[in-house]
Amino acid sequence: MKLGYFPGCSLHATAREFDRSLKAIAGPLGFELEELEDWSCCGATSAHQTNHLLAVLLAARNLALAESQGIRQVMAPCAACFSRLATARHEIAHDEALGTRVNEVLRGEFANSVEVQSILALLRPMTSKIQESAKAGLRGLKVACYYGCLLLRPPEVAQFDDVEAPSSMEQIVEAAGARPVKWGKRLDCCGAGLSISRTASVVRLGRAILEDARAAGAEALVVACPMCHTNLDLRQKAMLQRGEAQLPVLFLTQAVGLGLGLEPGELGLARHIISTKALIARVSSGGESAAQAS
Amino acid sequence: MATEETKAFEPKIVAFVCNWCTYTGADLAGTSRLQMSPNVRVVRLPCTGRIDPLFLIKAFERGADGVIVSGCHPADCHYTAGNYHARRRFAVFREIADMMGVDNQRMTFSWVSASEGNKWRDVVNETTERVRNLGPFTEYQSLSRD
Amino acid sequence: MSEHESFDGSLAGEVRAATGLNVSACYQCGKCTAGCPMAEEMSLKPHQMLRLAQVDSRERLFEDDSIWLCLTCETCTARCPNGVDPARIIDCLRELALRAKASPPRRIAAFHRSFLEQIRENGRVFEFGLVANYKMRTGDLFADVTAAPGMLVRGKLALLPKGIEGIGEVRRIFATCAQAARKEGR
Amino acid sequence: MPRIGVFVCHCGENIGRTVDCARVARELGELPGVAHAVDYKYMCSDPGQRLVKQAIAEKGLDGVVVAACSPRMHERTFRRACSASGLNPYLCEMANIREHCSWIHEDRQAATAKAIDLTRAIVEKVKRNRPLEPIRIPVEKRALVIGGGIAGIQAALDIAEGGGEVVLVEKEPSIGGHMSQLSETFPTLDCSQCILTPRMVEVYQHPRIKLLAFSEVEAVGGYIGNFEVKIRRKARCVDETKCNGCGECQSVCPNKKVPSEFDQELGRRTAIYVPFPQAVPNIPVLDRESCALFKGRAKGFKEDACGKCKQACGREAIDFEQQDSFVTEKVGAIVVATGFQLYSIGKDQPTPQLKGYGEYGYGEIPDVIDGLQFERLASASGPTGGVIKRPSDGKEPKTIVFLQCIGSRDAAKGIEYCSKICCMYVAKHTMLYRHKVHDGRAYVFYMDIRAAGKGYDEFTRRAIEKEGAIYLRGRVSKLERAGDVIKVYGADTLSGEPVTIDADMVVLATAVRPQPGIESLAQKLSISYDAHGFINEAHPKLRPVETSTAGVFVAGACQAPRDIPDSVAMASAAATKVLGLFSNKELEREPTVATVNESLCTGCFHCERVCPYGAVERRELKDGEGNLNKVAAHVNKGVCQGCGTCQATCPSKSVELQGFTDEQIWAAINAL
Ligand SMILES: Cc1cc2nc3c(=O)[nH]c(=O)nc-3n(C[C@H](O)[C@H](O)[C@H](O)COP(=O)(O)OP(=O)(O)OC[C@H]3O[C@@H](n4cnc5c(N)ncnc54)[C@H](O)[C@@H]3O)c2cc1C
Ligand SMILES: Cc1cc2nc3c(=O)[nH]c(=O)nc-3n(C[C@H](O)[C@H](O)[C@H](O)COP(=O)(O)OP(=O)(O)OC[C@H]3O[C@@H](n4cnc5c(N)ncnc54)[C@H](O)[C@@H]3O)c2cc1C
Ligand code: SF4
Ligand code: SF4
Ligand code: SF4
Ligand code: SF4
Ligand code: SF4
Ligand code: SF4
Ligand code: SF4
Ligand code: SF4
Repeated sequence: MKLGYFPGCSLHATAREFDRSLKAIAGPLGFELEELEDWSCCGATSAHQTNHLLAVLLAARNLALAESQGIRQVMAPCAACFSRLATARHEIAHDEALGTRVNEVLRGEFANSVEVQSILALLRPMTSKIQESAKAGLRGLKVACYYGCLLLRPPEVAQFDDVEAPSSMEQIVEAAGARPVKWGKRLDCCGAGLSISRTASVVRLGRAILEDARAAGAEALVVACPMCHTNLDLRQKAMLQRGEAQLPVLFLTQAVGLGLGLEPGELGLARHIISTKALIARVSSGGESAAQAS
Repeated sequence: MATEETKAFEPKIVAFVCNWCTYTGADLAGTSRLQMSPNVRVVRLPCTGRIDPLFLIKAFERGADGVIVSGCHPADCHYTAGNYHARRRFAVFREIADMMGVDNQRMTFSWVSASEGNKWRDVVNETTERVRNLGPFTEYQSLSRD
Repeated sequence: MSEHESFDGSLAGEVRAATGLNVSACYQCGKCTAGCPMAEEMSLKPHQMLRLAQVDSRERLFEDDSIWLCLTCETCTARCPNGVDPARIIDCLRELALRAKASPPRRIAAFHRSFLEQIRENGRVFEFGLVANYKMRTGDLFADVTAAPGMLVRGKLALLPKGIEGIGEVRRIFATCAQAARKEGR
Repeated sequence: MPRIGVFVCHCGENIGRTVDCARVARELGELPGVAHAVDYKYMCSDPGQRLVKQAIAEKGLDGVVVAACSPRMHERTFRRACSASGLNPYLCEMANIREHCSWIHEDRQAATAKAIDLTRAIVEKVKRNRPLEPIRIPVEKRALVIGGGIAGIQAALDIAEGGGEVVLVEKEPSIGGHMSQLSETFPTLDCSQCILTPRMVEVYQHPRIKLLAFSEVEAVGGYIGNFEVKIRRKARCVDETKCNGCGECQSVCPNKKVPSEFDQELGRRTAIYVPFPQAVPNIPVLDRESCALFKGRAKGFKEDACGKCKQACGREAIDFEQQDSFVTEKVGAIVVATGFQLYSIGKDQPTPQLKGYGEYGYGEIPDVIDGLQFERLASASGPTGGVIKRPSDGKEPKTIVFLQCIGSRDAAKGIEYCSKICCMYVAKHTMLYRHKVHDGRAYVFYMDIRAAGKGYDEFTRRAIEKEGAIYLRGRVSKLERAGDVIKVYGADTLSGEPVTIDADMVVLATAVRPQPGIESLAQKLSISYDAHGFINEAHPKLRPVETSTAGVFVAGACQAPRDIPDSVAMASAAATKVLGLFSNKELEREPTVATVNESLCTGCFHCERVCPYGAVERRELKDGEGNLNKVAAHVNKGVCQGCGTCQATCPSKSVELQGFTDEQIWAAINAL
């Protein structure tokens, strides 16, 4: 299976380990990624918050590239990129005038035929494969699956899971041998868009998320968005109050990779700000009995 | 623009209306003494569902210059769904009429409820005016005479 | 901007023209505000933004910083019982505010500008440059923007921008949009 | 040659002013077939009518045309006059030269010409009229009532009291409907069971009511006055004629953990059970899904795993082999009173338009309950004996939050309409709660308070002003389980602030929806229903308890969300309509109905497809030796309402609407 791959800016920079771990699990899970050539930034929050047409065009340029490169389906692991690309595709498909406009500017024969896929939609059908290939697995590691805001919204665009009661990420980590906890804030926004310009807000939102996950007994957070990751990992120390334990934040692909028994180094786990050492030790040795005892 | 000659022409128009809505609406127009052009002759039927497209053709053949079909508003049919079938039938009929050379402008399809006396007057006046401007429907009559 | 139906000069009409969305459909139930992560920091809550749009009170809307605090997390849109899509409407209000020359909070404006500039210049966002650019704009050299030391060490920040070949097209996109915004701003 | 009489009326000056009536009479008189033509000042006056009668007698008229006012005004008058002189009344018609002519035109010449045209058209039509007889249908003076909630009970009792017989069909083991589950009722706070159970017993004991509980309507045939209804009697595994309701079987049944439907799963029942102590009839039902014996049989056990109930029953009433049986009842009228169900917020929804509410926990948070569950908690005969306890741990909730409009007024995930009763019952719930938990706090999130009934607004104000309920105007975005409490994220739009409440229990006022399966019942009855599945009334203002099918009436919450006073009022109205129907020995109807010329009919059944009333039947035609010749259409005169759609549709012109045949209308068109 060959799939168009839109890494987006983050996966080439702050979230390089997302990219790396994704590529690491591709082999064992039997999929192949073909990076879109010459892709450009999806525009992210800044574009659609200030100029709708710009947001649509920046996304559309990439969709058009994919089309011209013969790619039928593009997977965008970053939740924000996914949301931007999928929303643009949806809007163009439902607004003829907009479609004409886009074609004018892009000066090409853009048919808006490329499907946009999220990382969850990619991995969910692979749960049985993950389960088969997971050797020792995650040994019942208790994880809080964090969807954040954009992975499932807007509902008419991201239709692969229930908007209010999703289960795909839980299914995936469960297959990798983890135990997803039930918690309340898995769909709440962490505020990443204001991470730089209004840090205090982000700290407030992030703290509530971490607290809830910890209260539910989670030993780690699992995310599928580089912005969430940067926010909750990079800024976590600012979010914690004195004496509160740190909570490692794993990319979904890292969690799956660990479950498959891949080397932590291959998965970029050393790159996190919040240390993952204890967690790695916990899943690679007799941690399970300890967890069960607790 | 109507010429001197067509001005003098008074069209003959036959209206096929349902008993419950439009006929009653036309009665109301009368009770309210709403003045309208005297060119329209009403044929009362229980429901627009009863109106056979052949009636319209017959009317044209007999010298009508225009026809009106009017019944209850879509969801208000006295017989629940008669007007629904009528609407579907006349959607098809319009095309057939077009093929036969009956100008769609000569036919008015409308909904007039029992309380819409004013609307009935407007339908009557507008149709008369429109058909008057089109002139006598000689094409069809000469056709059918052959 | 796509061409939709009504445009009667009212704010609601402008929103309708730009997005096809109907602000009158908002029946002020407040579910958007109830779930909005930023509501407690906003002086105008999401449902109040919609209300002000309904009554054409653009000054109060555009003068206020609240529209700029919205994260576009779409919680409101996902839960609005009347399908109003407040997140998209607030996006549109921001755009209209910019055209009306209302200015966003300084730091937020600086961020968006720095971000977009990165895309226009390089086609992609190169975070070190973004941070540098943002700091220059805000003059806030010591602001905690990178949060933790060691980002460079961990390979999280790339030092040099990587350009793309299609940069010409990206710039054309920017130019087109700027032109369109100018035209409609008048 | 026909002999038509034409009578032109002046209506004083009303017609005479603009129409030259004498000239109309003169010109019509020259028409072939017109034997008599006169004009007169007031045709509807006694002397006017006498003119008609005399002319019929003296000139031997075989048709009468009165050119006067609208037939809607005086057609009956003149038809009666004709009838009195021995002329079939359907040979008399009116030309409308007043409303459609003299009153709307000023030009005397044009008006006169038009009056002549209009009258001539009617004359040509009447020449082709045939004598018709009004249709007479015998009436079976028994009514079928479907659904034994308060609406069905009221309708049944009213009809029976008025002298009619009633067959009451209820699909559940007991009648009573939702009202039997309620604790106390707004706006008076009287005990629901106390006012309902005497009526239930009355139904059971009434000599003219036949109660068929645990039964469903299988098929409906016939038409007004003469329906034939096939009813399925579901197997109870208990012989109703033997059981005396002693309850021994229940007490010995080992399976005591079955969630009780009546208690909204907050209580338990046995496998053989009576849904609640006051059930009518008080006869148990064996639930095969949870019975050990039947479960064992399904698994193929050789020996029966249980049978205790059968051993315990002193009257040998229990019959494990009982099968569904069928009865057929002949009735003259039908009342549909199947009531409602509450919207369930869960993931599985019956249609894709309904989405369910993940943000409210999808039924995963145990202390989030719905209004009916709260009724059971508050009911003295409920699973907690009327003590408010939360389901998860039995603790008394000190903070309780009620959410209104859940699923209602929600075009995105639920339904657009307002459920009408929830504003009221939530106010009631806050009061019941405050009466039982004096130190508790009751919050209500609402959008509007809709309390438009007698004493209703006073009731909700009382909850707020006197009973301390705290009303917050806004919807809730999300419920979140957080340790021992449920976090309620809401907004108070009046102060403009988001509000978070830590609640011990949350009650959702979920939307009122029609009963499942109502569509298939409606199709059996050929009555129409709206997009949501509520039964459509024949006219929203003027015929609120009739349906699109003659002889079928509707009452209660199956027509729209309704409270008890409304349901009862509708039920009594429906009963009155039924009794009105029963007051006739025969029904007389206008003979404007369709008839099929069987020899022409090609059996295409386009007519069957378009008939709004299902009046077209298929009839097998056999030759002398009994071999099937063909299947032709046949119009059931009792059902046909005379719209004529079949005739306009029939490709072979084999079906005709009496009084409006093609021949008649063509003649009229020709004359115009
Ligand atoms: C939580 C709650 C609180 C309420 N509180 C009040 C209150 O305080 N005051 C008030 O006035 N109203 C109240 N109501 C409203 C009240 O319950 C209804 O008005 C009333 O029950 C409607 O009566 P009904 O007979 O039309 O329907 P139902 O009570 O629903 O009865 C319908 C009956 O028909 C049966 N049935 C359904 N389908 C079939 C079928 N196909 N064949 C045979 N039988 C069938 C059902 O089993 C049921 O027995 C409340 C409602 C709720 C949900
Ligand atoms: C502005 C307005 C708009 C409305 N719009 C609508 C609408 O759109 N849709 C709708 O459904 N409803 C509407 N209504 C309500 C509607 O008018 C009433 O529901 C309806 O008229 C009530 O009918 P009724 O026969 O009970 O009373 P009324 O219409 O008041 O009739 C009572 C009759 O009794 C006579 N009467 C009174 N006392 C005596 C006596 N002692 N002896 C003999 N005769 C007596 C009166 O003269 C009168 O003729 C509207 C009402 C108002 C005020
Ligand atoms: S949730 Fe929707 S309808 Fe309710 S206040 Fe917000 S925008 Fe308006
Ligand atoms: S999209 Fe904006 S307004 Fe809506 S919930 Fe998120 S932050 Fe609040
Ligand atoms: S019959 Fe009609 S038109 Fe003639 S006097 Fe009577 S009311 Fe007037
Ligand atoms: S034991 Fe027999 S008689 Fe008694 S209730 Fe049960 S079935 Fe009826
Ligand atoms: S057979 Fe046994 S389990 Fe079944 S209903 Fe009777 S007593 Fe209960
Ligand atoms: S009755 Fe009240 S609570 Fe129920 S849907 Fe209507 S407004 Fe909402
Ligand atoms: S439409 Fe005419 S031919 Fe066809 S079945 Fe009916 S009556 Fe017979
Ligand atoms: S006249 Fe109308 S109601 Fe009667 S059989 Fe024909 S279609 Fe049915």
